[in-house]
Amino acid sequence: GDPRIGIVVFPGSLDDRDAARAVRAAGAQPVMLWHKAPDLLGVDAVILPGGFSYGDYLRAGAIARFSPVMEAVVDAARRGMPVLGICNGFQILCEAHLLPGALIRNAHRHFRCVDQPLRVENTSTAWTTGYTKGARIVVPSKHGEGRYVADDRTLAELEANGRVVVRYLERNPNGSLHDIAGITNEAGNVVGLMPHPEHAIDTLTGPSTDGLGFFVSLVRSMVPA
Amino acid sequence: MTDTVEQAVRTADLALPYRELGLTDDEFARICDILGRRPTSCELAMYSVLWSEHCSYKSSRVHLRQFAEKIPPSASGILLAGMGANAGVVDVGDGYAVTFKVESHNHPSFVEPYQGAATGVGGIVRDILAMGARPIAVMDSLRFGPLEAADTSRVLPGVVAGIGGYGNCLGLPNIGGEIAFDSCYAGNPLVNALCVGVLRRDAIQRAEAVGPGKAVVLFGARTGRDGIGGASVLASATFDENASHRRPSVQVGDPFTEKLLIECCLELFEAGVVDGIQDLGAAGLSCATAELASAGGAGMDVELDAVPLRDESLAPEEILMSESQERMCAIVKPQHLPRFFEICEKWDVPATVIGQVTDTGRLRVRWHGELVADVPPRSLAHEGPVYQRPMREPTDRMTLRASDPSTLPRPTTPDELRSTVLKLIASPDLADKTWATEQYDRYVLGNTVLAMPDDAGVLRLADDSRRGIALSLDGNGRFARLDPYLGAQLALCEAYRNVAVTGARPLAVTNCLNFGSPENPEVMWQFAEAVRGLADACVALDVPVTGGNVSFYNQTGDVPVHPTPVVGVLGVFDDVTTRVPIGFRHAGEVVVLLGETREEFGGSAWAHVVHGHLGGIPPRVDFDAERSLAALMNELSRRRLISSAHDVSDGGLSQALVESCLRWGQGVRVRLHG
Amino acid sequence: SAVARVAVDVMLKSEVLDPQGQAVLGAIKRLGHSQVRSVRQGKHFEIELEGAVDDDALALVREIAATLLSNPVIEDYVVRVD
Amino acid sequence: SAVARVAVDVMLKSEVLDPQGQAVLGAIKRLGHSQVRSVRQGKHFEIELEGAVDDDALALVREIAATLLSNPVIEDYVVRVD
Repeated sequence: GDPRIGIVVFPGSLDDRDAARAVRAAGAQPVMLWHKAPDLLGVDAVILPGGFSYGDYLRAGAIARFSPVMEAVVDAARRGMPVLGICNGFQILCEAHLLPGALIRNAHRHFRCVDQPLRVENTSTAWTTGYTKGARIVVPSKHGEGRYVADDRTLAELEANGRVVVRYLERNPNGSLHDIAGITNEAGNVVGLMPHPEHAIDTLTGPSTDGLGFFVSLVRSMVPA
Repeated sequence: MTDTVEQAVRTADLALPYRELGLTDDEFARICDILGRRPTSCELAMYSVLWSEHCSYKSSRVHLRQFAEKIPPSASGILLAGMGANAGVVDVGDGYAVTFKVESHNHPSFVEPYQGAATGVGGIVRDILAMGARPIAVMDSLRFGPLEAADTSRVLPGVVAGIGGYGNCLGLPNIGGEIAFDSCYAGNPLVNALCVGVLRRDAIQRAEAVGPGKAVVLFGARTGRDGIGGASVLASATFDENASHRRPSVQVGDPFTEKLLIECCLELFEAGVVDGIQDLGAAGLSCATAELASAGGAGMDVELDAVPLRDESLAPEEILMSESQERMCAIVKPQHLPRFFEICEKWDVPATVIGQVTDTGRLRVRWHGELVADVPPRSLAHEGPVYQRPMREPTDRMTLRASDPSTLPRPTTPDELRSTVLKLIASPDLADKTWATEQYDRYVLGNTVLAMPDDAGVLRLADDSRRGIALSLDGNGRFARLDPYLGAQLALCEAYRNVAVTGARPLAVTNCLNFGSPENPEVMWQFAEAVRGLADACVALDVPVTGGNVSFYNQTGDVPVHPTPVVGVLGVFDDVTTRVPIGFRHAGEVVVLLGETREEFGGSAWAHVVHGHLGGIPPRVDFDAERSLAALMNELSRRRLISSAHDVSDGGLSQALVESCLRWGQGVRVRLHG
Repeated sequence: SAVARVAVDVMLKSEVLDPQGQAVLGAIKRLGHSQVRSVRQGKHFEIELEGAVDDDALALVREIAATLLSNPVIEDYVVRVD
Repeated sequence: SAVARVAVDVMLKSEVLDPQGQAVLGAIKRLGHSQVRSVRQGKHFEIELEGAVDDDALALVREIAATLLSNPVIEDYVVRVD
């Protein structure tokens, strides 16, 4: 049948329904995973959606990282399961050390919601095979703590190994180093990005359909050619 | 030493600080009549806040009746719940109903801008939730003192950050509103927040307690000393030893807890375990229990000891008065309690049975086993004092109207016209507001079709349906200052037109009336005229009022703010893909001006910005023209004959053309005939 | 020249709701540290001034703390020399 | 039973840009206090535990500070007995 993609729901998750809509639009079946259970219900991939998982108190994603479901997500990620962290999800992946660096308060100290131009720079991750390298896409970006920072060694490693998946174009919305909007781990199965591809799947309700590629790429890699 | 009912009978002539709590001698005498004795300190606290202007509408009720008396023809077909409910409910077809309301949080936003605005959003969202609806969007109408005033740089960023901070964390898209500036709002910011929710038309929840034996359940956040105001005077009046540190504190919001409360309530409604529900807003627990018991025509016994507290030192009066946020009160059949608690447990929402519905027709409150309140709930919630306040036309009305703006020097040369246009678009009211609106999440929930800077916020109601709704929130101070009757009508026309311009059919109205002190006869005259104007206009445009809010005492010393009616209009789309945005998109498109242009500068942005003038009479209202324009726009959009449209209001044609160019960076060439 | 280092801690007033502290306490309890009774979260400032840590410097920091670093409506502050 | 009160200050590592601290410094300078050289803003936690302030209590707070209250990638922490 269709691939089953898990969507983790924390108490403060907000874009979980949006992620489910995008998964359905890509032809897969969304499976909502409640944060209190350490069980991924046999899904083929997992999405950590946007939102304020625990009201983003202390640090965005700092508390969600310790919820039972994250133990299962970290194990699955280590075994190669595709994991996509969107906005708050990216923050949680960094807090859980599945991805290097950290997301901190925007340099201009405000929450900002804009239609953000990005360049897709790595098209070999589980979530980006559907894009052409160097493609310019426009996807909503909405967050208050999205400034990506890491030490020089990590930045150099990310750049050298092409692990920057998407980079901000034209206007850097938060002060991220190297205009980094999204990165992947060495194996290419775990991707985290601050912009929201699930909000760019239908021109009636979004700036473009440029975000569909993240979900279609995953589905295509699941369904035998 | 607690002041019990028994104590009240024994010490009949104990002096109570009722004046400090805002009650007049007559009001206090009437309370003694109702009870047949002096009130206990808890009863006095409850009457003082439930009979306040804010809760009882005592100065406005006689005028607000017009909304129920002058009923537009379409009302019976679409109104599923009207004025009395927390928020009106409108049938929008396909089995969907929509509830929407705008409320003010002006005074708290001056004291603590961030928390005042944040708790304003939280409060209106709970009103919508209490109707049984899923909140789906918010809007905000804000008014501040002059942009360059020192205090504005304190209030403005705090309010915008509070609305964004709370709304974004709740996961509710902000789809529109307005920001305006005027010296009269210095010291009196107006923060009006609107929320809209959607529900199945057969799933409306009632705010009533019916059926003796049912449980009264308080759930949500714990109760603290938030926003207690007068009651702490009472608490110290009962000679409590550590009364010294009892300072009334600001209401502080926790959006994360409210998000849990929303999801929890919706699951409780779905499970059918809620027989009645009321949110805890102004006057907290005392208002919720009184309204539930009064609406249900039943009685209620409440045990204050059962209320989960954040601070164990709270006195009974303070527990009844506390305005701690993110709390709801539900009426639950005993056999449904296990399932009720199970759902609350899932969402980590504390829930406690604090009482029972009875058939005594009395609201009885116990503390440490003693009866501290025994009152008829109707006298608290629905039979407060009603005043026919004296009214007098403002003395400056004639001189103001005589100061005719048409004599003001106008631009005659191209350069003068050019500099006038530049001056207008740079003025605070008309300048671009992206710096504020991009602090709000417009995308969450994925159903936002149009938002700022479009004329109305437009939402798709569900993934599998093309039905959509449009909302616009508009107000004006200058027109209403010149003529409150016409000003209120112009506010409605602007919101009505903003909705129609997107192609939606305007359906219903909510309003928030911001005025000075009702004890000022001139303000009371302005208020009565504004209500009369709005009620007449609703009939003329055939859009019923479903509910609203009155905010009095917006003044500095005895100088009131401009009379500021803020009006929200809800419209509906049969097919939301026919919506029409603003903005010139493609070169070669023809620009058509619809409607008649008249020489009308009274209260205009031009007179205000260029000449600092406020005088004359506001523009004429033509309801037939508004209705035919709306019908025309509806048909043009359904036939997809136009690519964009924009209403002409503040700043006139010049501002409309500039905004249409700036939206997508296009230019325009205009020939002005004659 | 000497550099004075002064710290300011700004906390919510005790009766004001502290959602952050509650969220952190909840997480600590879920990690099994049941002996933790309460957590309050506020802001910590480290200020460096020219010159020695004398009364003037402390008075200046106190003024800054009262007007800029804390919101007197809902917060209290404490000044400490590091 | 005795209650131990322990404070934890969490600050951004010095090499990480601290716009909040810079915004506060800018405001202080505009108020004319030129002798203030730098301001850094972080988080202050006040934790209450059952029992006395002994090595175990301090070790527990240190573990909580390292795993939950601070993110070692970007922040340092200091534990202080109040």
